[in-house]
Amino acid sequence: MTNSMNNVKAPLLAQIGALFPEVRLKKDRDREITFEVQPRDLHQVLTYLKNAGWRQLSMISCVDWIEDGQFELVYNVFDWTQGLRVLLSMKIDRGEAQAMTIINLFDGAMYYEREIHEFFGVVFLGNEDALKSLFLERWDDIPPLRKDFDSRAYSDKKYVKRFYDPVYGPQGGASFERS
Amino acid sequence: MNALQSIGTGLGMALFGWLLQTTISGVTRKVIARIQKRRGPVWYQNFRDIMKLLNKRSVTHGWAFDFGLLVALAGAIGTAMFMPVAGIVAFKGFDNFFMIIYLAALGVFGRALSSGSSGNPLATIGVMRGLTQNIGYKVPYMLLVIALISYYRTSSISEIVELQRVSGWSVLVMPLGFVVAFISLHGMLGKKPFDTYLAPAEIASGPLVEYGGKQLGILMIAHELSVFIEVSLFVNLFLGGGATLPEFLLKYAFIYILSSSLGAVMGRFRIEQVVRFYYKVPIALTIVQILMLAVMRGGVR
Amino acid sequence: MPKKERPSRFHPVSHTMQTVEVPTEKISPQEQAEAWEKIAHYFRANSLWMLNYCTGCCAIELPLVMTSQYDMERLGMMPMATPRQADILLVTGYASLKTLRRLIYTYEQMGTPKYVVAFGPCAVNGGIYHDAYAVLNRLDLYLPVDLYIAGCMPKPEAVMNGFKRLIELIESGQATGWKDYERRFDWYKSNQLEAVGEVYIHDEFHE
Amino acid sequence: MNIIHLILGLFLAGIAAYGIGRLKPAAASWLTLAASWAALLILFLGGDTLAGGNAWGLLAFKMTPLGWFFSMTLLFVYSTNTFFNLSVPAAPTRQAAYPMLYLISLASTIGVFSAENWLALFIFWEIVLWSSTFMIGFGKPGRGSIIYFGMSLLGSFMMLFAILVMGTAYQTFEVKGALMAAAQSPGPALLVFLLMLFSAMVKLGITPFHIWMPEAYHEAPDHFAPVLAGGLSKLGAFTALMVTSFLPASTLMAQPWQVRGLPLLTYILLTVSAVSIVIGTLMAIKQEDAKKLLAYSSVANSGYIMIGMLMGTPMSVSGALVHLLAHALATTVTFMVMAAVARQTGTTRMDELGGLLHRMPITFLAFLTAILSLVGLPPMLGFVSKWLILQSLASQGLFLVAAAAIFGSIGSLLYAFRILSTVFLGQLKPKHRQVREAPAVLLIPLLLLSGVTLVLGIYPYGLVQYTAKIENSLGFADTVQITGLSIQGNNGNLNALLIMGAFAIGFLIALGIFLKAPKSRKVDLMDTYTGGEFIYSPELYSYSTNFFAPLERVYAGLPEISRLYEALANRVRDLGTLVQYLFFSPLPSRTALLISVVTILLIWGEAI
Repeated sequence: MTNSMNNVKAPLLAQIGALFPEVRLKKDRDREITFEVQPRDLHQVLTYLKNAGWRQLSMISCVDWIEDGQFELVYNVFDWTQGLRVLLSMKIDRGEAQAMTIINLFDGAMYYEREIHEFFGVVFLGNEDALKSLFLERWDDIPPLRKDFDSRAYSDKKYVKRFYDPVYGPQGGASFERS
Repeated sequence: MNALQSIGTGLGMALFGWLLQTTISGVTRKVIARIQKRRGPVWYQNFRDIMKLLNKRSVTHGWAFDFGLLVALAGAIGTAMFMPVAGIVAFKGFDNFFMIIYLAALGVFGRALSSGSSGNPLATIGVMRGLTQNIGYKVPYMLLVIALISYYRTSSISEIVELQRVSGWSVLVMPLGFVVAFISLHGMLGKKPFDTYLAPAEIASGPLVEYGGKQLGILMIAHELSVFIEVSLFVNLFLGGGATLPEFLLKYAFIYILSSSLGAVMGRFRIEQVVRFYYKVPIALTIVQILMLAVMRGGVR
Repeated sequence: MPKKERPSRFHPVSHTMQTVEVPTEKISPQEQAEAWEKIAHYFRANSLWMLNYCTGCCAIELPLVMTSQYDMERLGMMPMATPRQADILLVTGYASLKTLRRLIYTYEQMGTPKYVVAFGPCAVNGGIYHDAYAVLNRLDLYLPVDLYIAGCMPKPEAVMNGFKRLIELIESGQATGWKDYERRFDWYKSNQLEAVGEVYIHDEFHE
Repeated sequence: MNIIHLILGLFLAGIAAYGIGRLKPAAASWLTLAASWAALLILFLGGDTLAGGNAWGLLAFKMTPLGWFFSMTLLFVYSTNTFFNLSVPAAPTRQAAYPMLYLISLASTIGVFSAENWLALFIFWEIVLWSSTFMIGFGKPGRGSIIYFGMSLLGSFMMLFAILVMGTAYQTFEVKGALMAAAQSPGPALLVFLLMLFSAMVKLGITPFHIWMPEAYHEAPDHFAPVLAGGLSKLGAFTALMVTSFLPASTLMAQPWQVRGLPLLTYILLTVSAVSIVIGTLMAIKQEDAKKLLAYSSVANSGYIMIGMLMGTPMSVSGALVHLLAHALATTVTFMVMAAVARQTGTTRMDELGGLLHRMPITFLAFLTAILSLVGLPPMLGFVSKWLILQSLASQGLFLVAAAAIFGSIGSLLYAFRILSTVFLGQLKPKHRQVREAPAVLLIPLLLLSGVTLVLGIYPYGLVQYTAKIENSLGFADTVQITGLSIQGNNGNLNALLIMGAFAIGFLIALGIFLKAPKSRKVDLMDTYTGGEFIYSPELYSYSTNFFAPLERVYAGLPEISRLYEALANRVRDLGTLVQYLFFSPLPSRTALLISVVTILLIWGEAI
């Protein structure tokens, strides 16, 4: 892999390997590295990365692995000076779906965590504000982006569909009845 | 002319002013459309807009909202009655410059009062910007006209028109003044670089944000009349005001369409730029013009 | 007809008691009213002001309609900044739950007579978002739609034809969606509240 | 019934009011009301030929048309304000002195306007100063009354010095005679004119001396501020007009320096009053408090009055007099309205108010007429005077001063809209929803004063005719002409009735269109276009703090006059410490040395 990022990646990989034995390199793309992180190491790795120059938390995203009953939280940090993006992937159990908040490290995480709570139901301990609703106004069902949420069923239940009489073709067609 | 006849001519003048200006602004919309390589509406589109608005049922925010509007239209009609056009003067000897400016200012104040009382802060911000801009272009404009008045030693518009026919247009007397007056007229008409108070994108058309239906119709009539007053004042004072009606119409159309097409190709200034521009360029030019006038004419006495 | 009172800000409307302001037609000789109504229709048809409010993805077609190639100003149509000044409310594309609250609020701020033009299939039956958890499947239950323009993003020609059709409807006096909204106000309101729960939303961001 | 009886009667009524006030404050207010209205009636019936008279040879009085005009203005302002005192809540015991001071200051203003010799004039001038200082500081003598007293003292001393100079140089204290003598003989004429004009400028609040106005008006109690703002500043105008009316005939005219046909001295003073207009307007635009804004607008309007007087042409002097009356009426109404607002809502800070139009409509209408008059828009009296002043400026060709006058009149549009929209228009705050209309006692003076402004604005011919009579009495060669219904300007003429007629016709047409079109739907204040968002808090939904931000940014950096005074005060303090160091130091040797040096100088001073 001969590209300009080598002189940046090499010291990083060495350091991470030395400091955090359990952290495993999951994927190494051209300008992006993904690490596999355990929940208890998350804060140390983030603190190290922040001091090493990865000052911006671009986003936190969540993936619902319903088959093996796990949520995957991906923390995405970026370093403007060296131009390398580091992703920390962390698996948490889908059942009690809990994770430690990182708002003391990155203030911006407040709204990301709040959004993940609203759409996936992950509770971030230590961040009470994240329990409030953010985008969905007056939502009355389980968090919509979880795999076990059936959007079509919800739509059929909630919104009145337009009824077409079964006869199609030139003589039939939708009737815009206006009673 | 006895009283009834002069009032009749005055009303006729106001009606003529409205018809003239609405037609010309319709034609100007076509010209601007052509500048933007599209066909533009029919020339009588503005009439249709105003008639549609007067047939719409809209919203009022209280008696001050409507009262201010009526004062705006009354101020515009009242001022238009005094305007001399091509030799026709409704009230001989009473059409002096200061009275026209202040009666038009009463119309502006009525509009400010009515849009202020709509309760929408966007309208108040729009009026604030309009007044800030007003102080920017009115001071050099009135200073120039005072120089003209002390040069012709009369402030009655119709007499100035006669004097210009004798001693040549005021453009020759004060060329720099003409340029500054045109810039001020551009600001008064609220054309593009200076339409910060009507900015649809920033403050949702400023003072007009709460108007609809007949309120907006009345406001458009008042706007057309005040544009008629400003442009015909400019033509009378600086371009000799036309001995016959066609001559006056030609100058009027030329000035208004020039100003609008200039506006069509320019971007909108921010309010700070407008204020800073008006406090540098026009005032400096005016002072230079007055000094030139004083020196060349050997003292204005 | 008891005088109905508009829902206002300080005492939000209760579900049972809704009031609407039905314009009391001045009882003047019938023909004179008709004649004046016909003239008024001519003016309303030829000076349509469109509210510059793009709700969905079809809005990207509007700049084409406004600029030099198709130029809707020929038809006397202009984009206006506020609902008070506008005649047409364009529902360009899908109407999500949150957008419907704003649409209803904006529609009630417009002066009558007002018209609603819906773009694309999403307003008819939800279109490609018919199974989404946030998108409504029938717009005409909540707002009286005067005209549908077909095409999942209708081409500018389709939009221009649609506007021509709207002008014909208005001139012939058939575009009476706003009258229908006022006549069947309770029906519309109950549909809205059932779908949206509460039009004037109160939450952390709108205290 | 000559003037002395009138003044004496008012003094006695004042003392009686104090007595009664101790027992029942309400009765004292009724007494002040009765006394001031009686005085108004007597003076009105007596006309300007009210018998004069002199007491003990020293206090001689003679009623002149000029004196009558000024006393009528002051009396009208004072008596309409007495209604205001009725509505003052049960005043604390020390308030009992208020009616007494009020009547005494009223009596002494009449004394000033009808005094025949300078000493009498100065005595009454001082009584006005003393009584108003106490009244400003009622309850809490703050910074305002101290600055007011300090600056007025400066003005009074200047006047006293001028009077004494005139006394010694021309051996007469008679008002007209002394000024006439000063005009003829070169001698100390320049010094006398300058000092008198400076003392007048202090009272009027022209630029270098205007800093006391915002503090004093802001701090004056609600029921005295209208009189202080509307009435008392007119004393300065009286002496200024006495002096400027003698300028044209004076030796100063023969000076080589002529600018546009005016002596250099008057041209400099014209520039000072022009600067006063510009500074008054710019500062008024910046203010956050309503009363301070009105105070600075008084500074600007005093500039107009000063310009009218200094120019000396018949039209400009008549413009100045009319503007004086218009400003008196309008400022009294605006301060009364602010007092009513303060009583109902508890504050005059503009960012806490809003939407009061819907709760106090009559007060709003009175305020609207007053604001239109302050700005100088047609239906009101302010327009007639501004027209006269601008006409004379144009015909005289004074461009710099004309530029300032125009800037002032358009700038007044700005701060008039600011105060109007932040206090009355805009969103009604929830806590003001229970605000009721001002009490009836307050509405009578409001409607009275704004009614007079409107009526005189539509039919100003009687007033302008009287100013012509005053110009004759002051010795002007020709006066402003009125033929039929039009005031003859030297480059155009004004028919106020015709303008109102055109406006009325326009209004009828507009009303016709308005009623013909379909009826609009009444909507609440909060139901406005908010970009589709739902907003429920009116407090946040109004635009009132730093209102003209883009304009203020342009002239943010300019130095302020008050900083100049602070620097001056610091120098004086340094001087004080120096003297203390020299003369009152603990070391005896230094003082012994100084005393000996001083004695030596005294004895052999001439020899050196």
